[in-house]
Amino acid sequence: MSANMEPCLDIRRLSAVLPNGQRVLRSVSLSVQPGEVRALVGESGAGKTMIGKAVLGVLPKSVRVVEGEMLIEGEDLGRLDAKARRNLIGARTALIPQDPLTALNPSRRIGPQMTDRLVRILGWSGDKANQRIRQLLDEVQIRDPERVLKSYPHELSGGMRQRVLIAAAFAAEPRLIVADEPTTALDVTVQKQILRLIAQLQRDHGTAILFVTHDLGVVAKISQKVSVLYAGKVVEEAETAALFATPQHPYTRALIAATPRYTDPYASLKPVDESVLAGLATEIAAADKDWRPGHG
Amino acid sequence: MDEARIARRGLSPRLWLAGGWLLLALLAAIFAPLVAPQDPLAQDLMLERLPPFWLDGAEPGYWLGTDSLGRDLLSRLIFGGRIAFIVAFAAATSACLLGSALGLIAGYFGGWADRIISRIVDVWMAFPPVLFAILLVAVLGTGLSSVILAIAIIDWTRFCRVIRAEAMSQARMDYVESARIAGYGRIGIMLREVLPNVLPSVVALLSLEMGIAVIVEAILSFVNLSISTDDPTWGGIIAEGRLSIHQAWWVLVFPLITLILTVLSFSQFGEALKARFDPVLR
Amino acid sequence: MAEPLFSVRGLKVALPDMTRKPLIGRAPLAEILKGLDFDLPKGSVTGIVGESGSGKSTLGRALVRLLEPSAGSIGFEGRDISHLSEAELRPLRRDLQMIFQDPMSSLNPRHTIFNIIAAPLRQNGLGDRLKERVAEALQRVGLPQGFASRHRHELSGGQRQRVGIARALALSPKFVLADEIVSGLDVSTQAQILTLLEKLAAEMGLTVAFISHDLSVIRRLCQQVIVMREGRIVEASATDALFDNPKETYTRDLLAAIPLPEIDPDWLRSNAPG
Amino acid sequence: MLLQRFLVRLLTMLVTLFGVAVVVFVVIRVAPGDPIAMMLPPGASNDDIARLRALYGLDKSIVQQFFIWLGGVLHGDFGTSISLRQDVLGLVFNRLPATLELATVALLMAIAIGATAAILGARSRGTVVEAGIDIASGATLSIPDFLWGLVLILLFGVLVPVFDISGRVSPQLDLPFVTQFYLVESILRLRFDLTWDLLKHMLMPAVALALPLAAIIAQLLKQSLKEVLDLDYVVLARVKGFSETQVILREALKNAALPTLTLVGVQFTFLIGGTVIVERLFSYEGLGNMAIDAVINRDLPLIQGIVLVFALLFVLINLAVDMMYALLNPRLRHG
Repeated sequence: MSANMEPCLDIRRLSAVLPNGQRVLRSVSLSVQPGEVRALVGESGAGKTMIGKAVLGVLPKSVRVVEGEMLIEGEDLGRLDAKARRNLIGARTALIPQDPLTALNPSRRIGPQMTDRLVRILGWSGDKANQRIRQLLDEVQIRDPERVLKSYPHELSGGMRQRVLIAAAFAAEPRLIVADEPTTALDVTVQKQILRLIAQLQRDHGTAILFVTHDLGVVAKISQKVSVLYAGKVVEEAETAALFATPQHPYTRALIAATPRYTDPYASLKPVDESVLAGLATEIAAADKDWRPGHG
Repeated sequence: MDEARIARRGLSPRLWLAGGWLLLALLAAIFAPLVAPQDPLAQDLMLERLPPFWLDGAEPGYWLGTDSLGRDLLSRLIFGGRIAFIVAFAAATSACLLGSALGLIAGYFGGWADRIISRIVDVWMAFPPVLFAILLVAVLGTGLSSVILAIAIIDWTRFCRVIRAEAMSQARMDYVESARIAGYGRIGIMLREVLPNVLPSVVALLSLEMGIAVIVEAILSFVNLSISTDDPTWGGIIAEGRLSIHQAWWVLVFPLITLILTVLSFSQFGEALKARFDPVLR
Repeated sequence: MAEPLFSVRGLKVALPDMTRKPLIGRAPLAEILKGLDFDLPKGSVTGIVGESGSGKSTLGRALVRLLEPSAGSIGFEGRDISHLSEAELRPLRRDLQMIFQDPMSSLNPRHTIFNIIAAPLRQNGLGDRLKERVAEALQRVGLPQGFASRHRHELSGGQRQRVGIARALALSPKFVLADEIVSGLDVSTQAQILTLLEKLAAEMGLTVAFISHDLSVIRRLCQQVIVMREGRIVEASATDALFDNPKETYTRDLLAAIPLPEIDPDWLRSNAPG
Repeated sequence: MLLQRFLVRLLTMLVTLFGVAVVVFVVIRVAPGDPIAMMLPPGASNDDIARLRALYGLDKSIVQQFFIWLGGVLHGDFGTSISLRQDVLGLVFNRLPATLELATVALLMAIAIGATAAILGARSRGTVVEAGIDIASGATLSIPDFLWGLVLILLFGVLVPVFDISGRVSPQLDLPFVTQFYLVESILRLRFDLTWDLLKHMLMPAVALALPLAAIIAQLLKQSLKEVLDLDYVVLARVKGFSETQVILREALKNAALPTLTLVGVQFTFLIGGTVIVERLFSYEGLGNMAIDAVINRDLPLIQGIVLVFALLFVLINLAVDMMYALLNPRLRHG
C-alpha cells in the first residue's frame, strides 16, 4: 500500500450533532486504502455505526453533519447534489447490515432483492444480473441457488440470509463495503463461517472494508488496521497487530483487559478503571471546549 | 431524555386549552340557573329568530340570538350542557368499568375467558353502533337513564378491545415472570404488574369516550329519541337549526361549535393525560 | 462431593409449537428438552452453555418452575418439585430466584426501584423492616441509596442489571438462575456485573445456574459446565477439565470458533465446524 | 392453508351472525310498545288485534318466534314490513345499493386522502410538514362524521351553496335506471350528466364519512411507514442508490400497509355504521335512513332485516380484509 495511492475512503474532521446541539461525532478522521479492512471498534454510543451510516448517506434525519469532508476514491461527497451522491454511493459502495432478520424485505423474494441494484441502478440486463448473482451465491457456498432465489426471507436460516446479503454486497464489485456488525446476531460457529467468507471474498475481489464492530476478538481476526472510538472521538488508531501488542491509549488497554478470554480467565474480564473513564471525560471536555461548528 | 422533555413542553398547552374549555363548560352547566341570562324554555314569538349580538336587529340580553320560538340560544346551550355532561360522565364511566375489566381478564388470562369475551365483542361489533343506540333507546323508552344505559351497553367493546390487546402484550413481559418468581399469584400479578401499565390507555379512552357519549346523545336528540323534548339538549338545538338553516344559521352554528370544541377537548385532554402518565416522559 | 441442591433426572420439556398451530385446536407439542440428567452441587456456580435453539433457557425456566416438565423429575433439596402447583411452589419461591436477560423488560416501568426490590420481600413474609432490607440490597450491589425512588428509565443498562441482582438476592435465596445476564451489555459493564455476581455468590454461598452463550465468561465464573445442543447435554464436567481437555468434538468446535482478542493469522483458515 | 383459514373464518362468521340475530331478536321483543296497536286505527276491537298478532306470529313464545323467523330467513324470507306492508328483503335490496355506493365512494376518498397524507408525512418526517399533518389528522380524527356532516351543510350547502344537501338525485330528473346502483349504471350508460348530479348529492355525505377514516389511515400508515423506514432492508435499498420516493413505494409501502389494512377493515365497518346518521342528515335515501324510520315506527321485521344485512356486510368486510391480509403476507401464504 504505497503512500501516493488514492484512499478508497477518506474521512476528514467529521463532526455531527443532534438537534439539541450535543456532539455525536467529534472531528473524526480516518481513511481506508484500497483492498484493506479497517475495523471501527467501540462500545455502544461510541458513534461507530454513525460513521458507517454517514459514509453511505443514510444518517437518521435527527443527526446533522456540521463539519468535515468525506471522499470516496477522491470524490468529495459534499460537493455532489443528492442524486449524484446517491448514484456514486450506489455504484461504488455496498453495505453488509447487522441483522439478517430485518435486512431483507419480508414480502419480496430473494432473487429480485439481490438483482434490483444491478438492473435498476446500474442498468444491467436481467440475464447478466442473474448470472452474476448465481456466481456469487456459489462463492458464498450456497449449494441450491435456484431454491434460495425463489424463497422469501423467512424461509431461510439466519446464516443463509447473511450469506445472501454478503453475496449481494459483492455483486456489483463495489470499491468499498461497510460491514455494520455483520456477525453480532449470529451464533459463534456461524459467526466464524461468515467471517471467513467475508475475508475470502474481500481478498478475491480486492474490496476495501470498513468493518464496524464492538468485539475486539473479531477485530483481531479480520482487520489490518483499527480505529478505537469513544464518545464519537477516535482515541487510538493503529495497525491491528500493533494495537494488540502495544496498545497506546489507556482506554484501549482497559478495553482489551475487560474482554473475556477463556484461555486466560484471570487476566481478562477486568472492569474498566475509574481513572481511565475520568481521563476520557477530560479529553472529551477539552475537545468540545475549543470546538466551534465549522462551515462544512 | 431531551426529546422527551421537548415532547412534554409541547403537550402542556394542549392539556391546559382542552382542560380549560371543559372546566368552563362544566361550571356553566353546574351553575346554569345562575349563569344563563334567560329562561331556556321561555317562548316569545315577538323575539323569534333574533340574530347574535353583533348583527343588526339583535336584542340586548340575547347574546347568541333566539330560535324560531323566540327562546334564548345561549341559555339553551348552557342548560343543554347539563344533560351532555351527565351523559358523558355516567355513560363513559360505566362503559369503561365494564369494558376494561373484561378486556383485562381476556387479555391477561387468555384461554376460555378470552374466547368467550372475544366472541361477544365480535357480535357487538357487527352492529352499526348508531343504529344500535337508536334501537336501544326506542326499546328502553326515552329518558336520561335509557340514553346512559344504551351508550354503556354499546361502547364497552371500545375499552375491551384496546385493553385486551395491551394486557396481552403486557403479559409477555419479563416483569410478569419476575413477579411469579417473587411469589405473586395470577390475580396479584394482574393487579400489580399489568393494570398500572394499561391504566394510561384506560384514562385516554375514558376521556375520548366522554366526547363520544356527548355526540351519541346529540344524535339521539337529533332524531328526537333522547330525553323528554322539553328540556334543551345540544342535539335538539341542532335538529331545530338544521330545519331553519336558511332563515337563522346561528341556531345551527353555535351548538355545532360547542359540540366540536367539547369533543376535541375530551380527546385531546385524554391524549395529553396519557402522555403525562407515561413514566418515560415523566 | 456434597449433596446436590438440584438433582435432575430424565428431564423433558415440550412446548406448543406455534409455527405449526392449526387454525382450530391446539398447537402440536415440540420437545425442547429431550431427557437431561445432571446435578447442581450446593454452593457452586454451574455454567450452562449452548447456541441458540439448544434449550438452555428452557432448562433454566424449568429449574425455577416457570415451566412444567412433561417428563422426568426435578429434585430440589431431595423433594421432587417438577409437578408442584403454583400455590405449592409459593413457599419455595423464597429460595428459587432468577435474574433476567433483559433488565429493560424485567423491571416494570411503573414501579420505583424500591417497590421492585421490595416486592419479593413483601410476598415472602419479610415485609417488616422493609426500608432497611431494601437499603441493604442496594448497598450489596453497589447502588447509591437515592436510587430507591427512581424508575427504570432513569438508570443505565448496568445499573438496571444491578437492580435485577438486588431483587433476586434480597431474599437470600439458596438458588439463583442467571439467564444471559450480560449479553446485552458492553464489555466494560459486563466485567463489572460479572465480578459483582462472582463476589456475591461466594459471600452468600449461593448455588447459581449461569446460562450463557459465551464460553470465555463461563470459564471465569463457573466451577462446572454443562454444554447443550438441540435439547441434549453434549458434555458436562468440571470447568478446568472441560476447557483443558474437551472430550466431545462439538465442545472443541465451540471453543475453536471463539475469536479471542489476540492476533492469530491461522484462525480464519482453520477448519470451521458445521 | 389459505383455504383452511377461509373456512375457519367463515365458520366464526356464521357464529357471529347467529349471535347478532339472537341479540336483535331479544332486544326487540322486550320493547314495551305494541307495533300492532300502532298499525290499527284507534278503537279497533280486541279481535282485530288478536287476528293481526296471529298474522305476524306475535302470539307465540319468543323462542318459537325466533326459530320461525330464522327458518324464514334461511329461505330468504325476512317477513313483511309492518309499516310499509312490503316484503322486507325487497325493501332492503331496494335501498342497499344507495348505501353501498355512498360507502364505497367514501372509502376510496378516505384511502386516497389518508395514504397521500401518510406518504407525504413519512417523506418529510421531522419537518413542519409532518407536524402539520399530525395536528390536522389528530383534530380531524376527533370530530365524528355527524359533526362533519353539519359543518359541510353549513359551509357548502348554505354559505357557498355549490352542492345539494338533500336527497340522492335531483327530483326533476328522468331516470332511465333499471337497477338501484344509480352511480354505476349512469357511468355504464354514459349518462355523465346523471353521474355528475349523483356525485353532487353524494359528495358531502361521502366527505363527512371519509374524513375521520382518512385521518386514521394517515396516522396509522405514517406511523408504520416510519417504523419500516428505519429497518435495515430500507437502509439497504437507500445504499443501493434508490431515491426516497422509490424506497417508500417499492420497499416500505406494502409492508407498512399490512398493519394498517386490518384496522381499515374495522374502521370501514364503522364508516358504514356512520351512514345511518349521515344519510339522515342529508335525507339520502339509503338503508340507514330507512332503518331510523323503521325504529321510530317500531317495524320489527324491517328492523331485524336491516340489522342483519348490516351485520352480514360487516362480517363479509372483515372476512375480505382477513383474506387480503393473508394473501399479501408471504408468511401466511406459504406458512
